Amino acid sequence: MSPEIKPDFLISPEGLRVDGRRPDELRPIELKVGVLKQADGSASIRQGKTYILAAVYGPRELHPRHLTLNDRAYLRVEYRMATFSVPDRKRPAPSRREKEISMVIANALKPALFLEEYPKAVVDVFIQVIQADGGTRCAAINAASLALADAGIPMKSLVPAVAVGKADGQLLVDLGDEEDKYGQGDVPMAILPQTGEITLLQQDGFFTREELIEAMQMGINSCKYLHELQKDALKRVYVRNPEDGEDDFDDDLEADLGESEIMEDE
Amino acid sequence: MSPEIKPDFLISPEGLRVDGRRPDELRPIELKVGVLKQADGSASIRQGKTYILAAVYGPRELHPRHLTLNDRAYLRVEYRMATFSVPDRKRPAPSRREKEISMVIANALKPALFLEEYPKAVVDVFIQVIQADGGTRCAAINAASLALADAGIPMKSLVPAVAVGKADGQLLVDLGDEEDKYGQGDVPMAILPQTGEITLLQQDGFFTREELIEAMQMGINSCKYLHELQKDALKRVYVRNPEDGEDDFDDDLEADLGESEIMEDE
Amino acid sequence: MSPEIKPDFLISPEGLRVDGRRPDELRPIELKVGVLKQADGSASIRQGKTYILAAVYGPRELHPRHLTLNDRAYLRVEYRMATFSVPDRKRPAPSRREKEISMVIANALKPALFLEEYPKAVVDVFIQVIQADGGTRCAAINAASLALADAGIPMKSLVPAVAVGKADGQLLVDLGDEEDKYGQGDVPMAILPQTGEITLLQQDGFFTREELIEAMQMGINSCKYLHELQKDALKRVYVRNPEDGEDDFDDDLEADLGESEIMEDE
Amino acid sequence: MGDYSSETLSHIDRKFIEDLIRKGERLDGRAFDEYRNIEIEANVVPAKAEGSALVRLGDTSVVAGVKVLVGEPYPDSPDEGVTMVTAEMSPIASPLFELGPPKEDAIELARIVDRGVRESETVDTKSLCIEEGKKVYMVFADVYPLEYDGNLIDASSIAVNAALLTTKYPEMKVEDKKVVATGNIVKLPIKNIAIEHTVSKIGNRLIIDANLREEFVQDCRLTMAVDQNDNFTALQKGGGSGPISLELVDQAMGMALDNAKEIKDLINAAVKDVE
Amino acid sequence: MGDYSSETLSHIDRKFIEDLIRKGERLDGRAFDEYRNIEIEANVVPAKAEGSALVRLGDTSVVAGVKVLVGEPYPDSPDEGVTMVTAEMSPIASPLFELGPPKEDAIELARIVDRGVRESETVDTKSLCIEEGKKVYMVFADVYPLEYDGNLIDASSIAVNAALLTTKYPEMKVEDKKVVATGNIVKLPIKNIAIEHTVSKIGNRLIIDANLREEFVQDCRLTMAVDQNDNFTALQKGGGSGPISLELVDQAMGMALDNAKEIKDLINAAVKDVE
Amino acid sequence: MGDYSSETLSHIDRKFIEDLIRKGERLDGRAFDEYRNIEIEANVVPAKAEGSALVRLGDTSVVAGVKVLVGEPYPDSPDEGVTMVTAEMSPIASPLFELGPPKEDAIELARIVDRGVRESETVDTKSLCIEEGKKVYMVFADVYPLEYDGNLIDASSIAVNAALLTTKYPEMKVEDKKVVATGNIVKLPIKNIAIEHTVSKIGNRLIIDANLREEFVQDCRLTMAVDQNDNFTALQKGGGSGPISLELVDQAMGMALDNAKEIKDLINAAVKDVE
Repeated sequence: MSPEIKPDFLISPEGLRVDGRRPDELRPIELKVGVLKQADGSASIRQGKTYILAAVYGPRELHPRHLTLNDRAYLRVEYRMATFSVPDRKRPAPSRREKEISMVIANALKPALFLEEYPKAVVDVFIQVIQADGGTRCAAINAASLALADAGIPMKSLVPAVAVGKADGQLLVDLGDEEDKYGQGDVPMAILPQTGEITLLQQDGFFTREELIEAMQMGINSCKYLHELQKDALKRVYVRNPEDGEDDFDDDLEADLGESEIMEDE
Repeated sequence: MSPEIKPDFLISPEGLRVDGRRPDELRPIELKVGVLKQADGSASIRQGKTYILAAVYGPRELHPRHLTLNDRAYLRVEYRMATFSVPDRKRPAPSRREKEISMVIANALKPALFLEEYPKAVVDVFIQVIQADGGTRCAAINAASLALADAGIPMKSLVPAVAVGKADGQLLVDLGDEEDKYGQGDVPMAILPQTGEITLLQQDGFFTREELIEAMQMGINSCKYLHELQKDALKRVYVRNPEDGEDDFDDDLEADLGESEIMEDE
Repeated sequence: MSPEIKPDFLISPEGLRVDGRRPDELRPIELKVGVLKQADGSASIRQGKTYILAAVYGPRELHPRHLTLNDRAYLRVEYRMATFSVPDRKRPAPSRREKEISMVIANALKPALFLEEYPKAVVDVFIQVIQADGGTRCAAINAASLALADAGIPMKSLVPAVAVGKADGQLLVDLGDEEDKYGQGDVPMAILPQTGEITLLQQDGFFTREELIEAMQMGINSCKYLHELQKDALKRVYVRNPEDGEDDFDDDLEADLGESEIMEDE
Repeated sequence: MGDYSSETLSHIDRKFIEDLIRKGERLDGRAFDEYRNIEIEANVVPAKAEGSALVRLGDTSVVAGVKVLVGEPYPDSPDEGVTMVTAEMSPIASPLFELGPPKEDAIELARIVDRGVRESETVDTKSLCIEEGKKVYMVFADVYPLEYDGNLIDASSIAVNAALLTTKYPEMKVEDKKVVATGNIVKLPIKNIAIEHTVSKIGNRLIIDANLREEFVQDCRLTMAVDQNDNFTALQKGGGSGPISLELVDQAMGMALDNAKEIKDLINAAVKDVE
Repeated sequence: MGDYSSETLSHIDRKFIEDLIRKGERLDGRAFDEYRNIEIEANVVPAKAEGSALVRLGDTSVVAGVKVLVGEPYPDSPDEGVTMVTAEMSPIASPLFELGPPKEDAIELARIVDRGVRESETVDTKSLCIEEGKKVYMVFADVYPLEYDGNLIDASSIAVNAALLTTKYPEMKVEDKKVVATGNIVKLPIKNIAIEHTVSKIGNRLIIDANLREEFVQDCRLTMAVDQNDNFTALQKGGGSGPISLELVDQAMGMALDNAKEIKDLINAAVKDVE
Repeated sequence: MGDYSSETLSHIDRKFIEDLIRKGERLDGRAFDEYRNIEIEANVVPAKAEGSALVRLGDTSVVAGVKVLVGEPYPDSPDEGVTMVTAEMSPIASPLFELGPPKEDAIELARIVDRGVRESETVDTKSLCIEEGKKVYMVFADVYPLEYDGNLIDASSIAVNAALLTTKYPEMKVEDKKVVATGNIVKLPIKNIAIEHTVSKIGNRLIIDANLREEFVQDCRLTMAVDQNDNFTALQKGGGSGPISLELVDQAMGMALDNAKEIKDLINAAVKDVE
């Protein structure tokens, strides 16, 4: 019951978007680590009006047992949208869409984790979308990755994610709801920042091969920027003495997080 | 498809109720023990037009195993209404209401039982509402308690239960359907008759603190009367030689029921 | 959305049926063995417009374990109709009808199998109805029986099945959809061909005792004919050197199928 | 109904029962073609159900209740009402029944009893139309077993038919596109009564109305619905996978026909008093 | 809410807490009738929900959101809108909560909070009618726990009420048999506010707003909805099967009444800024 | 599709396949950008389905069928019909598939193939409106795998598109508020055909149309829907969590484009005979 009206244009004559952003400009992003006290690790993200919480529990014993993996921990991701997070009320039971997104998020995160350090265990990642305004699966990855670090799960690096889209024929980074709805396509992606390799990639809409390549390059650039924001968010929680400035940060952080950032060589 | 019409008043000028009862008068009650041959224990109750059967199976092995309790038997209560027991056809699958009532009935019965005598076992109480005309959760407790005694489950005492309500501003015991529907509130409760302590307590509608206390006092009185009816129902089945009169009853009954009535000191 | 129109008559003045068949004439039947490469055994049947595939997996380990039988293999039959196999779209979830038919098919097949040779195992029979035009449960048995033989499950004999019906007061073998819909009854049955004993028997509609007996006799005759077709289908796959003619067939077939046809004494 | 034999009956018991049957005797002294004592109590849910009955078949008992609702017709029969019979094997009735969603056995019970009502055209569904294509009566008959000592099918069939015969409901009509009561209470239009009779095969002998211990040793059972004109209107082989010869099927049909009238008379007597 | 004691709290801890309570003290130094710190953030889902609130009760937190839809009324109240409260115990909030369909505890939470809204007649459902018998507003208030450190019920009750008080939605009307927006944004019609207060019995002492470790050792709890006129509008004994005397129930009611006004004031202050 | 490797393929096999690929060879001798033999049989369910096709991709086979129903449009697109693609991994097709509700893999299969149809705007849904806001055609395309030897997605995509291209159904209209047939049989309005092509990454090499043993050792797969104008209309990385570089994605897109026209021609040839 939130009637939406199609805007006259998605790109203004001046080349700006409905919310005044440039094509390659992300929405305002706020990342917070350690926001939920019961969880072993947690984080929140506000990206424009999108608002998501992620909690990590584990490594812990896995039930039911038959899901146990002998050589590594099972990464179980549960992505859920609140009934009131979308224009129409979502039904409370998990939809097929939510199940599919849970799976692609798990695949996006796994390459960054040393799951083989906890054979037979489970690492649970619970993601709750409080308000959805475009880009939820990518925002969820940004937050989940921070929650995993906060839980002390050993990792090669954080995983940043962003959606690139197309509206009025132009490629745009980090689509909002309106741009998603009235645009011509959407390319959500996540990367490993050290190598630029892609761990999540989906697309819908209409793109030529050249447009897709360009969109992915824009996405990789935005992901690298997002990765800096993720590291800043971790610093705010894990650096013991912020007065000392950032020079000592990396050592401190690595000491805190174990292997989590060691392999990063940017 | 049983169209009901709202009565003009629930209390007549003479202070009597729609079915002619006084405010503190229970509906006619018929309790029978041992009515189902396959069950380990069983009882039926007719309270006005409400008609309910209860069966007890156990103590027996518990499936699934992960529900097993190491220090006591698991009391599993399943309260179910027949599809045809209510004005509109109830859906066959158990509703959330039925599940909640199953839980509060289990809580109402547990304090009277020595479940620690059967660790790891289950005692199953199955309750089938055949006709519902108000007060079903309380009537169900009255019958279930008798079925547990009939099954020989060791108990401190039987558990009587009754609902007190309010209609036309007056407190009334044992509401019928109409009084429930058009009245201003309902207080179902169950007690341990030796101590008067409350084991089930719920309420809806509008009551002041003083009204609630008065309602609960009326309920405790009615429960004590109901407890006598319950004991009579047991006697009819378990006293070996009814010709001998009731003088010898208590001994006989205790011999039959093990500890079931031993601790009662009224 | 395939509007059907009731025909003026089901039996013509000349005594022929809507598709020109005589009352005791089966529809054209095509049986094929070994049609699905992933399955341990498989078969297809086209009977008129009815088209069904059957696959057998096993004997193999049974999950969940609590279904295990200590003295024989568990025969698990899953009969499923494709959503598009019927005039209206069938819902994807298995219906109660499909579950019941799965059970009667399992009962129809069991007496022909030596399941005691594989205690604790499961033999899975998956049946997929691609197009349904009457007689699907019987056609499914004809195909499933061949798939079991193809999988090398030891058997006393194949199990043929057919439905006999009644339309315009006349008994008819192997009803098509229209005859089923506008006729006066239907008697699906399956037999053990050596003894003529019945392993599946259902009926609906209106029959006198005498009509039912006559219908079953017609059914037994048709089943015996179907049994020949089943054996021919097996021969086409299992006879090593078809050039040698059929004289040597029986020996070859028995050698291939183990006990499968040994006990047949027709 | 099911195949509980391995869990619950020792081999000695099994042999004893089978030997007895071979000698022409039954555990409880009944003749092979004799039902247990049948008690029918009509209208046991008078205040809430539109029709109801409680049936005892020896130590087996079931209760059936009927609700009549207003709903929309199926697109392919716009001028016909709907009947539906359901049954569940509630755990109250036996230590053999489990909690949880219905198993194959419970589905079969419901479908057999439903078929006995629908295939026999017990209810005149054409008379259940309120406004063609828009509103019809929907008749639900739901069965709850209370005590299971064998032969739930026949007990359920008797109970459902008795409940349908006692069913009365407020007549409805469409006025200004709304469904309103006419004020009349009408009886359910009954066209044909067919009762199901179940015969069990044990070895080469047939017995009718098996109790639980007899069901445990049966090879299979044959359920036959016989209507008021001695037509067979529904038939189901079940209760095990034992094969059965045509001759025995014929004999079973005879046993069903022999009992059909008497049971229908019992039902009619039980529902006569309900007005 | 549940009975997790055996798994999670050692006997030593349990005895320690009980002894403390017996001495008149609580783990965190609160008085027996004292709530933890309450923070209410209204309108936290401004772009998608019609109303919302996030509530912190010590280290327990929940978020509630309201959606207003257009639907059909129930046949027995054709001129009334519908309100419904749901709650799930999402595993994000505690290692004690599991994935999968809601368990008894989650069902009880949802039903208690729902009862607090419906029995108190919080929303004026008569004002939610768009066209009698055809179209009404349906108000869904859904609660998601985020951190579970005890007393989810009171936190949820506060959050749902705050969310309802901030709810605004586009007014609809029926025109040419279609539902269309009038262009006005209207506030949800609120008739009565009742907040739930939960008191736990430990031994013979009562404490309000138990935290998780206190819940583990409680004999039972009593939840009481108190409305703006100091009426009790819903009551539920739960959280264990320990019996409770009439005297203690009376004392619990007093504790609820003593806190009722202050919490309602907090809610009103929190929602005042939302325009 | 899934991650069955640990259960079913020994380490030796795995190494063998990977070494082979590294040497530039495939198990069955195909080139890296070469599909297995494709057979398309259109209209295999002529009597009941409005459209259908059976597709063999080497030893993988699937059957797809289309049903066209009349239903109500979604509120936010009152003048558009509805298309929906479903797929289940029926256990008939592989010992790796299990009975029971669909798992993640089956959900992904269904959603990928569905996206290939919806995002490509294969069906002109605006032409599927019978009466705006009231009645539209609903087109269901359901896929059943019959034999699973790898690459179910491409086989399903080909089958669904072939089935849609053969779909014919009775035209309906609204007359006196009732939906009636006009008597015409019409073809489904097709706007755009996009086929999905799946490329698997094994080490640093890409192969198209992996068979089952190749799927077992893949790091991940990339599915790309390519429409008749060489647009990419849907893309999904799945089949394992291995990362992939931008260069390899570009190379995979080239492999898809190289095969797109040929497969579309095969489909057109197969459906041409169906009139």
